[in-house]
Amino acid sequence: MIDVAVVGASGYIGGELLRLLLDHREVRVGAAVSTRLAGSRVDRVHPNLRGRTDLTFTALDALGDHDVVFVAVGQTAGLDLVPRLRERAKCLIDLGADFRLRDPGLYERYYGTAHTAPELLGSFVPGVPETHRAELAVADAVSMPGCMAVASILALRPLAEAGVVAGAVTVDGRIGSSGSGVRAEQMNLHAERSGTMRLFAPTNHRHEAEIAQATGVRARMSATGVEAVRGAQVVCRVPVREPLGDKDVRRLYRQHYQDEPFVRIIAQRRGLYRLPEPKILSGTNYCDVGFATDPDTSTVVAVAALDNLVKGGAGGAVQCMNVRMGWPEHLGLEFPGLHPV
Amino acid sequence: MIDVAVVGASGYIGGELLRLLLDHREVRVGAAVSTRLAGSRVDRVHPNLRGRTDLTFTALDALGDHDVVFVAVGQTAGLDLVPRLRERAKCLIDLGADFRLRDPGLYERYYGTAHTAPELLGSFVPGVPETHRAELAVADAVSMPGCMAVASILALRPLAEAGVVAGAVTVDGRIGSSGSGVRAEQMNLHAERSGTMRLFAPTNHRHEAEIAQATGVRARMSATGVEAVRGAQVVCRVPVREPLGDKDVRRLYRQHYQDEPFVRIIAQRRGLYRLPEPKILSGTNYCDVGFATDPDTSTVVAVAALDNLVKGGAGGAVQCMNVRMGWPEHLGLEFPGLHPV
Amino acid sequence: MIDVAVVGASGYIGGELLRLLLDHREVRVGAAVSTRLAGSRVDRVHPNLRGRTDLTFTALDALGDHDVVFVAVGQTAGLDLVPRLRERAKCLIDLGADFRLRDPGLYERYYGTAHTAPELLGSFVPGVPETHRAELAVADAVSMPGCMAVASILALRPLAEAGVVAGAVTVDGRIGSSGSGVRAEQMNLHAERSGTMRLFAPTNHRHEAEIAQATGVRARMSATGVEAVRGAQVVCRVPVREPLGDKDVRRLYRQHYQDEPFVRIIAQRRGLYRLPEPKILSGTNYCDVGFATDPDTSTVVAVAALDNLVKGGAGGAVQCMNVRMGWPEHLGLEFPGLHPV
Amino acid sequence: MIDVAVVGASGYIGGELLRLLLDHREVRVGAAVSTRLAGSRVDRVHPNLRGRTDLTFTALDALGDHDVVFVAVGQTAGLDLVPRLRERAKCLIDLGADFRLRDPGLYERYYGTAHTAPELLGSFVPGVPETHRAELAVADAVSMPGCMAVASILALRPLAEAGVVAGAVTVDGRIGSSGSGVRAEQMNLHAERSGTMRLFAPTNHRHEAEIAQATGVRARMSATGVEAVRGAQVVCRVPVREPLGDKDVRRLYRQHYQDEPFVRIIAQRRGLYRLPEPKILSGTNYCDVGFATDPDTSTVVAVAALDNLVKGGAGGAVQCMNVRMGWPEHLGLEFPGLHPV
Amino acid sequence: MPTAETTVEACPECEGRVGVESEVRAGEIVECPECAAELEVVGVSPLMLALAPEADEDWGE
Amino acid sequence: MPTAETTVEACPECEGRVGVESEVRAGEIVECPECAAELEVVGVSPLMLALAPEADEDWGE
Ligand SMILES: NC(=O)c1ccc[n+]([C@@H]2O[C@H](COP(=O)([O-])OP(=O)(O)OC[C@H]3O[C@@H](n4cnc5c(N)ncnc54)[C@H](OP(=O)(O)O)[C@@H]3O)[C@@H](O)[C@H]2O)c1
Ligand SMILES: NC(=O)c1ccc[n+]([C@@H]2O[C@H](COP(=O)([O-])OP(=O)(O)OC[C@H]3O[C@@H](n4cnc5c(N)ncnc54)[C@H](OP(=O)(O)O)[C@@H]3O)[C@@H](O)[C@H]2O)c1
Ligand SMILES: NC(=O)c1ccc[n+]([C@@H]2O[C@H](COP(=O)([O-])OP(=O)(O)OC[C@H]3O[C@@H](n4cnc5c(N)ncnc54)[C@H](OP(=O)(O)O)[C@@H]3O)[C@@H](O)[C@H]2O)c1
Ligand SMILES: NC(=O)c1ccc[n+]([C@@H]2O[C@H](COP(=O)([O-])OP(=O)(O)OC[C@H]3O[C@@H](n4cnc5c(N)ncnc54)[C@H](OP(=O)(O)O)[C@@H]3O)[C@@H](O)[C@H]2O)c1
Ligand SMILES: [Zn+2]
Ligand SMILES: [Zn+2]
Repeated sequence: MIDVAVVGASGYIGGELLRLLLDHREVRVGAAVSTRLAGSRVDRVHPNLRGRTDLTFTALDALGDHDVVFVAVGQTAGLDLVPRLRERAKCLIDLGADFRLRDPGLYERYYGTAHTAPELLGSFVPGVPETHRAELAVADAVSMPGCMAVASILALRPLAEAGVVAGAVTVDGRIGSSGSGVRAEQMNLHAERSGTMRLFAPTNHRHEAEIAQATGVRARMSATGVEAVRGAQVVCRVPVREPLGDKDVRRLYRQHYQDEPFVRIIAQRRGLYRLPEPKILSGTNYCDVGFATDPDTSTVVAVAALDNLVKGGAGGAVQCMNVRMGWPEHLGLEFPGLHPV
Repeated sequence: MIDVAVVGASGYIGGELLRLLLDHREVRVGAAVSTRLAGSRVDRVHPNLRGRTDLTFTALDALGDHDVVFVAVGQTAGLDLVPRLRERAKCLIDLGADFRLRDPGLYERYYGTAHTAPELLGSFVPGVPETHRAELAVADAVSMPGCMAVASILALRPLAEAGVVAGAVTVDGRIGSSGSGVRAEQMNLHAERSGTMRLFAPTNHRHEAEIAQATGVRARMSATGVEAVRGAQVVCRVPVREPLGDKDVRRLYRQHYQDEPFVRIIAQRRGLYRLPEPKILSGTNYCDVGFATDPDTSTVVAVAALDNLVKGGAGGAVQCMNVRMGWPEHLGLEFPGLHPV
Repeated sequence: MIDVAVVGASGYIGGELLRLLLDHREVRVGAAVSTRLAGSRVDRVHPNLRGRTDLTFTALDALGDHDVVFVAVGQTAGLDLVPRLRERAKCLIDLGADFRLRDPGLYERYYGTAHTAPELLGSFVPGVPETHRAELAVADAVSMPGCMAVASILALRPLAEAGVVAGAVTVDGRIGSSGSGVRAEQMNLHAERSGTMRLFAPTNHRHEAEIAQATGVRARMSATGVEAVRGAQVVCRVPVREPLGDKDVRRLYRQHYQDEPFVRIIAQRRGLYRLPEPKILSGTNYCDVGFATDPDTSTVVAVAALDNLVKGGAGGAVQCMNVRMGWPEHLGLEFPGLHPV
Repeated sequence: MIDVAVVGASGYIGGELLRLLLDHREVRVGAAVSTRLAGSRVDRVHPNLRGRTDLTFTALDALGDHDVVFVAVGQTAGLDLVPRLRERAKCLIDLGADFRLRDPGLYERYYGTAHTAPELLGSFVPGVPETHRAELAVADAVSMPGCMAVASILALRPLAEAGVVAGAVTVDGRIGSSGSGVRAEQMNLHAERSGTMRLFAPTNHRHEAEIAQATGVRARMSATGVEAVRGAQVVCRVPVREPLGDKDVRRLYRQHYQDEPFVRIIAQRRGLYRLPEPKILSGTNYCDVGFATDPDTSTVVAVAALDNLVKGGAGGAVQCMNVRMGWPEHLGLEFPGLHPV
Repeated sequence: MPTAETTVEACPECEGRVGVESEVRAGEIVECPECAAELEVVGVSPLMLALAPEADEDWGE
Repeated sequence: MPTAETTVEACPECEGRVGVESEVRAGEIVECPECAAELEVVGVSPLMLALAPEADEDWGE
């Protein structure tokens, strides 16, 4: 039994961490930090936890030492916070964007502000067990990629590592409203956000750099907010060196993922759910990956779906903790998802 | 051609008024008032008006005189504003709650603040042509009932006027998120508001008093926010003096509504849309009313549906203006609604 | 470890039973019966089960003997099937409507066909642990009430048993599209069903008889299909003998439910989720119950919410099995639900 | 006043044609053909038309001669029907897929069946006033492109005609459930279709050939069913010969569309609706087009949105009729769309 | 669009006004605009309508 | 509804046609109808517009 803390616990990722950690049999939640709501019950803002916990939020400066500290605060807030919190924890797992890129120049280009702790960038292990399992097993600092970045990395990696990618890849991401976090802003109002197909990043989405860093593949990414609360999907168009058919591609995916507990290969010829779709993944830690091929144009369309708050965030982080602690990787992440939904 | 102004034009009701008035062949929109956005183009916040108008918002104190002034500002803001604006207009049409109730005591009970212009209450004609057509034809001040109040009044009136109601009626209202207006608040966030069945008023909804005033029937009202942007529906359980069957009730509704341009009687034996439903009314000025009977328990269930921003707000106000000006009542209100939708 | 079978396993309730039973640590799923799809993999129609099972559907006549048989077939199909299947199982749990009412006359009145096995009606124990725990512990035949009936029974029971109910109660049910089952019919088409507020039962909903049987209270029930896939909510207006305030009512609910594992009392003065709402219950076995009081009119509004496929169906049935087998009641039903969602 | 007929009038496009034509001041609807529902009232399946018409469906073989016949029947049904109906009408406007491609070989490749009237293919004018206004003014046979094809053509054309396109374009289409028509099939069930991001055509969508034919640009198209009833959006990634910035691209779009009544250029720096989105276009005949540029990679992302049943179908057809008859092009198509929605 | 002459009858179900074409024959089905009942022409002179037997569609959840 | 006379200027951002009222003063902000940029009046005779400094709203998820 270890003791863990969640910073940013009043947010959407923070709430999802609490949901998973409170039911994790090897974990005790020692602190749930909120600057706004210190002293309040956590189930006040996370109503799904009613009857599951009497935990209250802790102020940031009351945070003590913990075995693992999860940090899930807003964009750029981590720049300052994460370095300070590293000493509080044997292992710190950051879910923000600030320690994802190893190159501070790229950080500045994509986030518009200089990185204030560039010397730390090299010490964070990417929180993707599928690609960094061995390093995660001994990591003291973990940085989780963005939710659509995780999906893209898992979709593209079998092709990238096989060396078949012939040029820049385009990534078309779609995401639900929980991706914007808990703050009430005009653009997130129900009446405005409902039913949208909002291309909020038509070019140069920030995850481009993360995808390139993780896969070695140049990516051009756009993203659209669609009608959903949870869920993210990426559709990647991959030019390949030679015509590849379904069997070829399936072989590559199978090599990488047949033993992965949380990656399923979904590329079916029949049924309603032939390629990865987020809705049946709500609450689960799966990233479903699939593909279609167009040998005539030497193109592979690679698709991945996940719940942005779980495998794309809190669940991925719990999986990393499991790896780090040497526990079975699926501990606390068993929920299979719902259908219909 | 008359000249009109809209105060509160940056809000949801205000935007809907602009949509209707800009296409109204007898009307010129002389001013669209916003305190926040004076100087900005109206299509900045009402993107449906792109390509339809170059109008910009006017500051409140720049408002001149107009033939008709529509006032659609937030709750209690009208208390102060409406009296001041009356002199600006030959006819003022208020869409807020502040001049709906004739009894200032009821106002204080339901709105929690004393009425500051009780002497004016008697001078407002209720904006319901179906019940006050003759008075509206000469009115200088009109007060539109709330959206679910309009629906309830139209649903209940044939029974109330026939004298068959045997006691207190219960009204169960359901409404979409546009009913909360344009302000970004936590409870209206997409991720929180999406998919709700939120009983925001389990008892004592404010429209009770309006319904009683208009129909003479005691009403106990609750209201639920459901998944929709536009649309309101009321389900009224009416105890009746003696067992009434479908034919009896239909006869009462027909008497009242067979010549009404915007009330349709919907109570069918077959098909998918047997009773009033708001979704096919989006954008229209219809209030569909219907009923089911349970003679065994001497109960009639009366149902009404409308678009809260149109017949329940801006459209109703335009209809009142049409009556007031002696124009055909449907001018500018011809849109039939969509299916499927 | 016991061996169980699911009949109707290709349907929505059947799929939910499989989801729960496959993860239940004391259970082995011996057979999943489908007449249409015998031989096919169950994950073909239940895509959430991909990677969780290799089970295939079994034909009905290939069904052997099992410790527990769950029957989840369509309306009136159970009349013939359930009696035949009783001998296949030590305990049969029927999720259909055919063995819920003890009075065959009521069955005929509400279902329009004579009951063909009236002699069996007395032998079924209602599948509500909150009211029949002791009998369920030894039951050989269990009949689960309808999903909105369960919600109504749990909402009304504290008032009914306290003897405060002064007359007929009205129940306004709202339900998502999964309540209609898996069959493709025009009224369930996405383009038609989406965004509806469809009052499919304005009066005399079938659950009236079940509610009366379980609580002794006369109920008049209507039901509306609203925009949701999962989820049911009931709003019950209860006339009470004397003015009751919040504290009085809370005391009654607390007496009944403070030790119940799956009933939470939700009646809060702040926050976004003050009264029971189904969306945060998706996938969980909770029935949240709450209330508001109107002492002036001696009315209590009692509200309950649940996931129609879980506590209102498959989850309730698993809970009954747990009681029957003497296992901890929450086994296999631990999922806390999601927020935001 | 001319007399028109709609074949396929019980379908979704057929219903939308009726909505528009019944309110068109120069048109009398002489017949609404349905094979299934001959004799029934049209408002039985199109509930938005209640109170607007007493029209009943006509059998196909009772169809007489009409000035204009609109044909909106299912895929490949037109092959046989359209040739037979040409003699019934001075002008036939086909909304199906069968007479869109001039090359019967392409038809066979994309539709999997040989074309049975290849000799007629040359005589159909594409129903896009923006590209074929002069020919439409005298056309006897018009073939409307598919809804996402129209959007793609209007998005790509300014770039294609300027000769700046440097290679194959990718088109990512997203569409609501009304795009699948009125038939109840499992995949269109609300519980299955709701909330999907269903990549039903990951490669080789049929509209590729139409886009290439209309613009001369090679297109690789995928399409996703998203949560919406109405609405289609296309996101086109266009490699351009040299780096183009926003101003350059805007100039091209403006040249083509500044005088078009139904194409608006939407590419803004602020606000919530910066690029084309379908939801505010429901019921309107607009096709909004916009773009973003990435000069670093010589890419333009071109975006278009429309209502698949209006500008992508029935509205486009009415616009073509208006052109053909020499009427103002916007007749009967004035609805501005709603916000919020 | 009624092309022939129409008589207006009262719907036996709801008393709504049902337009029936003059050349109608016994056994034909007409539909009430108001309650959507299917009505069978059970006599032509005088015109008589009766509620057609109807498979009760299950409309519920 | 412009009540005073308006001059039409080109938007410095997108070259769209921006209507500016004749009595405008330096420092006022006008808005481009086409690209929605906020434009500052930096000179009045001749009329000159420049892109107003803009807090980049975060528009993403
Ligand atoms: N949402 C997603 O889908 C998703 C997925 C993957 C990763 N992420 C990343 O995870 C992080 C959190 O995202 P979110 O969606 O959960 O955001 P959120 O809902 O806005 O929550 C962020 C929380 O951080 C706290 N916070 C903000 N600034 C802080 C500061 N300076 N010091 C301490 N606490 C601070 C706030 O709580 P108090 O004000 O109560 O202190 C807030 O509740 C972000 O970096 C995001 O990029 C999000
Ligand atoms: N939404 C509905 O369904 C509905 C239906 C029927 C009736 N109503 C009633 O109509 C009114 C407007 O509702 P809404 O939903 O449109 O609200 P809304 O979207 O919040 O808009 C109200 C507008 O009023 C302006 N305003 C607020 N306080 C003001 C003040 N003191 N002086 C001048 N302007 C002020 C605000 O604009 P600036 O800040 O830009 O000035 C705001 O945009 C309310 O009284 C409401 O009860 C609403
Ligand atoms: N949906 C809910 O919310 C809910 C909640 C509580 C209780 N219930 C009750 O649970 C039962 C199942 O509901 P559901 O929604 O799951 O329905 P469903 O999705 O339509 O599934 C019913 C399944 O029963 C099978 N079936 C039908 N007739 C049969 C017969 N004569 N013999 C054997 N199998 C037959 C069908 O499978 P094959 O054709 O493949 O054999 C079908 O997949 C119903 O009685 C319903 O009232 C439903
Ligand atoms: N839905 C869209 O977004 C969209 C957009 C642009 C174009 N289109 C095209 O428009 C056409 C209609 O699409 P839809 O979505 O309206 O389809 P739909 O809803 O399925 O309606 C098609 C109608 O055609 C009739 N029909 C089918 N086969 C026929 C035949 N052999 N002879 C005569 N009538 C027949 C059917 O009516 P009865 O059975 O009652 O005769 C049916 O109601 C299709 O070609 C489609 O590709 C559709
Ligand atoms: Zn009738
Ligand atoms: Zn501009």
